[in-house]
Amino acid sequence: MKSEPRIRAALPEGLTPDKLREMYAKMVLTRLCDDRAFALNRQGKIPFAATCQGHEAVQAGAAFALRRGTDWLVPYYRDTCLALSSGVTAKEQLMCLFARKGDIFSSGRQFPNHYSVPDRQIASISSIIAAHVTHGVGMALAFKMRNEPAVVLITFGEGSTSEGEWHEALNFASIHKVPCVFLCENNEYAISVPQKMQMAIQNVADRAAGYGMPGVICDGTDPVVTYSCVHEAIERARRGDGPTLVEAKCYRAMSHTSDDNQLTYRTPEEIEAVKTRDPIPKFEAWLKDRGLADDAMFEEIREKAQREVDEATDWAEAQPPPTEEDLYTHVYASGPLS
Amino acid sequence: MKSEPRIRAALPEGLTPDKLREMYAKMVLTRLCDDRAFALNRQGKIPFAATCQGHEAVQAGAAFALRRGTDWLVPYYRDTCLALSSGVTAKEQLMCLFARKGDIFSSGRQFPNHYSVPDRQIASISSIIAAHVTHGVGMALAFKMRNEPAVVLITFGEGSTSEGEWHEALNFASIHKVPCVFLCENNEYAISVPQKMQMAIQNVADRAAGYGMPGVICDGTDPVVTYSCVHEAIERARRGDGPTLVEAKCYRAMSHTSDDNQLTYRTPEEIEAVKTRDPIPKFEAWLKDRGLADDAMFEEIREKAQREVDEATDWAEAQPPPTEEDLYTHVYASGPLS
Amino acid sequence: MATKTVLEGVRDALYNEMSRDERVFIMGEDVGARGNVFLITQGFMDKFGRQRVIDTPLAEASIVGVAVGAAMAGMRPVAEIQFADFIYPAYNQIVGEAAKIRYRSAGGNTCPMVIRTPYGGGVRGALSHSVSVEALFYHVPGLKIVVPSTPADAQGLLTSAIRDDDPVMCLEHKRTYRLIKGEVPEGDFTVPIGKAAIAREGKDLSVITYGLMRHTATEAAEKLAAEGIEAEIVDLRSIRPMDRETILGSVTKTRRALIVHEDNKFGGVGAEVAAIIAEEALFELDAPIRRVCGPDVPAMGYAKEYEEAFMPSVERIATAMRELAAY
Amino acid sequence: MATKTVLEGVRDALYNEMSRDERVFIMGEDVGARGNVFLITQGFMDKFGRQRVIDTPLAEASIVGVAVGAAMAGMRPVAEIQFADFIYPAYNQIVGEAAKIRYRSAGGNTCPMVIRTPYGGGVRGALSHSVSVEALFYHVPGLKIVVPSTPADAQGLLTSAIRDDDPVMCLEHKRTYRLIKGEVPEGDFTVPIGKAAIAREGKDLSVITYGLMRHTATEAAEKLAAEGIEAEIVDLRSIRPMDRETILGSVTKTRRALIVHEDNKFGGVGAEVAAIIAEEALFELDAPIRRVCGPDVPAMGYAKEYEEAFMPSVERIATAMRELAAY
Ligand SMILES: Cc1ncc(C[n+]2csc(CCOP(=O)(O)OP(=O)(O)O)c2C)c(N)n1
Ligand SMILES: Cc1ncc(C[n+]2csc(CCOP(=O)(O)OP(=O)(O)O)c2C)c(N)n1
Ligand SMILES: [Mg+2]
Ligand SMILES: [Mg+2]
Repeated sequence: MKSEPRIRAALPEGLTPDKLREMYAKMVLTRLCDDRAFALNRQGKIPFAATCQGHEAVQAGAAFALRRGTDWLVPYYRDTCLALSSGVTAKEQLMCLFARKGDIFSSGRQFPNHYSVPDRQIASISSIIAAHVTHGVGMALAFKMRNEPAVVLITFGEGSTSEGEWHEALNFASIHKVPCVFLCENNEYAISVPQKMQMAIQNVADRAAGYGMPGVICDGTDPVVTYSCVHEAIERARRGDGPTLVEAKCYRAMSHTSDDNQLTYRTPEEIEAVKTRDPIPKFEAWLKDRGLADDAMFEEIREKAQREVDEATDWAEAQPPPTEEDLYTHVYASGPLS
Repeated sequence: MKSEPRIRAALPEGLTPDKLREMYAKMVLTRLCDDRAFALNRQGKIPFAATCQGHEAVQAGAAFALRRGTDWLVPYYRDTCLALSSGVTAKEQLMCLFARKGDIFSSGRQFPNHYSVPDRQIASISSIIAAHVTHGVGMALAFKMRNEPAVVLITFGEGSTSEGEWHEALNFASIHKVPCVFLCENNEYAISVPQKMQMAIQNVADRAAGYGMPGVICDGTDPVVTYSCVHEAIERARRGDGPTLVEAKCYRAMSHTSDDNQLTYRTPEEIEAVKTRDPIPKFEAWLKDRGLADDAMFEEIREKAQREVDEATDWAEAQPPPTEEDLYTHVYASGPLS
Repeated sequence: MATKTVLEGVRDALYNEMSRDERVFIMGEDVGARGNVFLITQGFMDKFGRQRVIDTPLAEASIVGVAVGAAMAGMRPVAEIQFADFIYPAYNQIVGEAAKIRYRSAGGNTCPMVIRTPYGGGVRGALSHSVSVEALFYHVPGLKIVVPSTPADAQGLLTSAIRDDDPVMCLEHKRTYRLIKGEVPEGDFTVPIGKAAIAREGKDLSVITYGLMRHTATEAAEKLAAEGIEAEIVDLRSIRPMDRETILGSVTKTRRALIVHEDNKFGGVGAEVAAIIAEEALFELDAPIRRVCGPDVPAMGYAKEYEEAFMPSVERIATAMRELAAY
Repeated sequence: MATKTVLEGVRDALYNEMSRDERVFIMGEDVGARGNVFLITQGFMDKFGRQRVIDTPLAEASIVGVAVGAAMAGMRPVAEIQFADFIYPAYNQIVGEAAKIRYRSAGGNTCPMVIRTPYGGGVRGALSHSVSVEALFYHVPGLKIVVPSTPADAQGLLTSAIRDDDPVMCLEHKRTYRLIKGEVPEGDFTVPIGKAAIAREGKDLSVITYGLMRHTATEAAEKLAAEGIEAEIVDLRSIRPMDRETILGSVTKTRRALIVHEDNKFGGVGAEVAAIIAEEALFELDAPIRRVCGPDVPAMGYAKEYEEAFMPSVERIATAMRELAAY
């Protein structure tokens, strides 16, 4: 192994070898949770699963760019790795898959991955695409009004940028220079619709100019590159210099969700081709190349993660479901009928 | 006078000296209609008036760029000169001011200037800002599907570009390369809100890049320049090369409408300053400079227009209002309750 | 007569109308190569071409807004909203624009278009794939709203909707798509907008309902028949215009009215049904009007338990029927 | 007690709450330098600063959406929609988001915010500045909706709304702004959300109404008093939650119910009022329920004649009252 101090000097600001290994561990944990979700779905134990395979690098990179305990995350439904890298545990993740009463995100009310973890600065979202983007801006506005140091990271797919609300959010944010970062996870598809049918441009980042904010493109299969871009954007926002639109180019390794069948709109060749872009082996090579980890360490991390996911699965499955009375809670602060 | 053929060679494609004088006449007719509307409002004869003073040049220029009888116009509420230059008569204009039953735009149902003149290719709009922009795109889509040569001109203020629907319209239009032109009449205000509070950019045209379409800026106080830009954009669309965003820089000479008071948000200096940009004397100088008209001709045009407006006013005022039964017409094709 | 599912009824209406009338086209998310998320338009792109089966960007306001413009220009667009929960961003275009175009232009412009969307729960669609939206639109003059519950009605009402000269919303209960099978007339046929159907005749009480609940209520009625109570089931089919005559005719006959819908109770479509009866047949009633509806909570949850507690069940409906009959 | 207009009541509620609570701020179109198009927030920008009186871009979805986010982050935003007709683009944020945040996160996130908007006709606002929107929202669990009609209620209900821990829509009838004057308590006070008011006591029939129509109906009642008919006027004040007890109490006393609103009849708020009575007090009634409402046409037109034909008048209401009393 090369000596770590020399490596550290070459790492982007804020990243240490330990953090890089933790990042890797989160990507692996996410992959195993993702695989588990689809396995449970096939077994008929859960009705629905959404994958983030192909997005792990951008999400891990972005999550580590946040100042934990301060910055807020307003994610979208594909952000399993962002959530697991921001303090959500495997148990919590499995509880939402099983829609148990104790699911801390929604008490089993929402689809999986619709996080809400205020104590870890993650905001609630619905499934309605792009509706959360203005929320992130509003949160950032609040932090600015209160002179708090928090920055808000708002994520979405490239398809989401077609929605009018997305436009309104970026426009408002740039006028008021609120401390937020817009992160587009561009996987080139909105369910079956390829990017060229969604927009007449190559790069979502090109939309930034229309709001007078910087637009940055990064390789979303590389967590370190994504980290750097998002980190820079976040610190820029924290300094009061306004929002940035970051576009991370990644891909979707599987069908949109367990309800979709990508074979209806993607060629087998394309499906094979994206598999070669898997960010996990790519990051392994990067770490090994720099002497920051070796196969034994990867194996250890993987085994630990597997144990975690197995335990979480058994535990979550055994938890009680909601009851009929739970239907009526949290309608209003004052009760079901106010 | 210089010999007309020489001048003609220097004129933009499609413009003749006669057309230029007609353009001028429409600007004058519009100004007189506008003044009349405010006079009637002050007299308590009509409850509402919206001005287009400061916008006459962009509107006259754009109207003459349309292929009459073929191209469609989807205007907004400030487009008196566009309408009068596209075949709407002074009588029709006054009928809508008085909200008479015979008002061909809406039978007295809508605010003034909410045109709907299908036989002259003008589409119905509501007062809901930017809601008409997707309609123009849909009309263009229809023309494309039917292989018709029509192009659609869609107009709006710079404030309207903040609406999500505006974004969605431009995005759709550029993906499908539908034959339309987006014309922004940028007068720097949305009621009281100055441009810098509406967007973090200098030019609305900068938004075009986000849709992969050309963005063109022109001096909206010059009808010939506006004509050229809009003409080029329209013919580009007609060739199947897709939409263009044209931004015409103009100004608002008065309060937003008869219900507004610009003194609450504009300085007296600013109000004075915009008056110097009046497109009508500017165009007079241009015409005289090229020997295309002289003061006597201007006087004649003005007198004719004044007679037209006076007659139209008397006539329209004398027309019958709607009756209670008219409330129930045109709810459904099949009648009031279908 | 052929036996079809509701989904096939929808597909056949679309297919036939597109074949019959060049002005008809479809636009929506994933309607092209994917053939719609429920596979309703599978094969349409190959048959009718990309121009008439348009995969739109992910932007509902423009799906409806562009369709409105195309309709104004003489086409007959069928705009699809992938799930009813995603119709909210298009609300302005539907309520503020489509519904008012004919009226505001005094007939100068018109807006003959269809907005189709799958709605309703019972498929583990969770908070944002289960909503009922009829009550958010049925108050709006200028719109028509149909809610078919059988394959024949799905095909016949959608065909009528496409041929209608005004904007029509076609709300299809997604649970019925593959669950409900039934006989459908061969060839070209329509079901008129604005006419309810007597799904089951009975003399002891009237159940006024629509959508999936027509089937749940019918099941409850069969149960009660075994106990000697004969319920009449009125399937509204059209929410706007609403068939007052059929409602009042049935209620006047049975003298008891139970209204059933899956949507939340307060301010739901059942409110207007109750109001119509209370205005026009109050003294014909031998019992108070009763409503069995979804609870007044913001959404149907993901967990099975939430869904079951939300959806009016055969048992809940049967109990209400029994009580009403015994009143 | 001071005498104020409704507009002053609204302004004072905003001013006092902004003074009292740093978390309260206002955002909307033209609320800053212009001081709102009705001059409600005149002087606020100078007093509270640009940061707390935000002139937004012309984009309603973001006005509400940004406010939702700020509320989730602990602020108490008051989002203004300039005219109710422009609320449609924000429908997704109100119905799909604000109303569901508490429920969907099982209390993890909340959305304490106010959406205020002037609505209603009678001011020559034409097709797009006259609409009543209450029926488009009152069906939505998770929202509260108040519709004050007097200066004291305007101030007291808006104050309650701002202090409420959930999203509240405050619909202000624009015709009442300067027309309606009345006594308002001094100092800090609130009017509770969810409680109707008996605007006038009477024994012969109940008129259930709200908004501007409270005043029109009261005028009609005064007329009828001269003829010996004493009408009770129930001003709902809150549309959701709705005060069932007061409605049922009044109706049970007078045995006759007339519902009056300016909004279109079919599927309007009156439908739910009628349904509640028909469910719970059917046998207490001596006459069918009756509704006097706006006609079922898409909008109120610009011409005076349209407006007059649309708005329920003192005469129309008085006639209905007379007929109902004589039934
Ligand atoms: C308003 C709305 N419209 C449609 C959908 C259905 N839908 C869910 S995900 C999706 C595609 C999203 O694409 P993108 O934003 O690129 O994100 P990705 O799934 O590719 O990560 C669609 C159309 C939705 N959830 N919300
Ligand atoms: C959806 C909607 N929101 C708000 C308004 C109120 N309003 C009418 S005109 C206007 C300003 C429009 O500004 P701009 O688009 O720049 O056009 P201009 O009036 O300057 O020509 C506003 C806010 C409206 N009519 N519709
Ligand atoms: Mg994508
Ligand atoms: Mg402007």
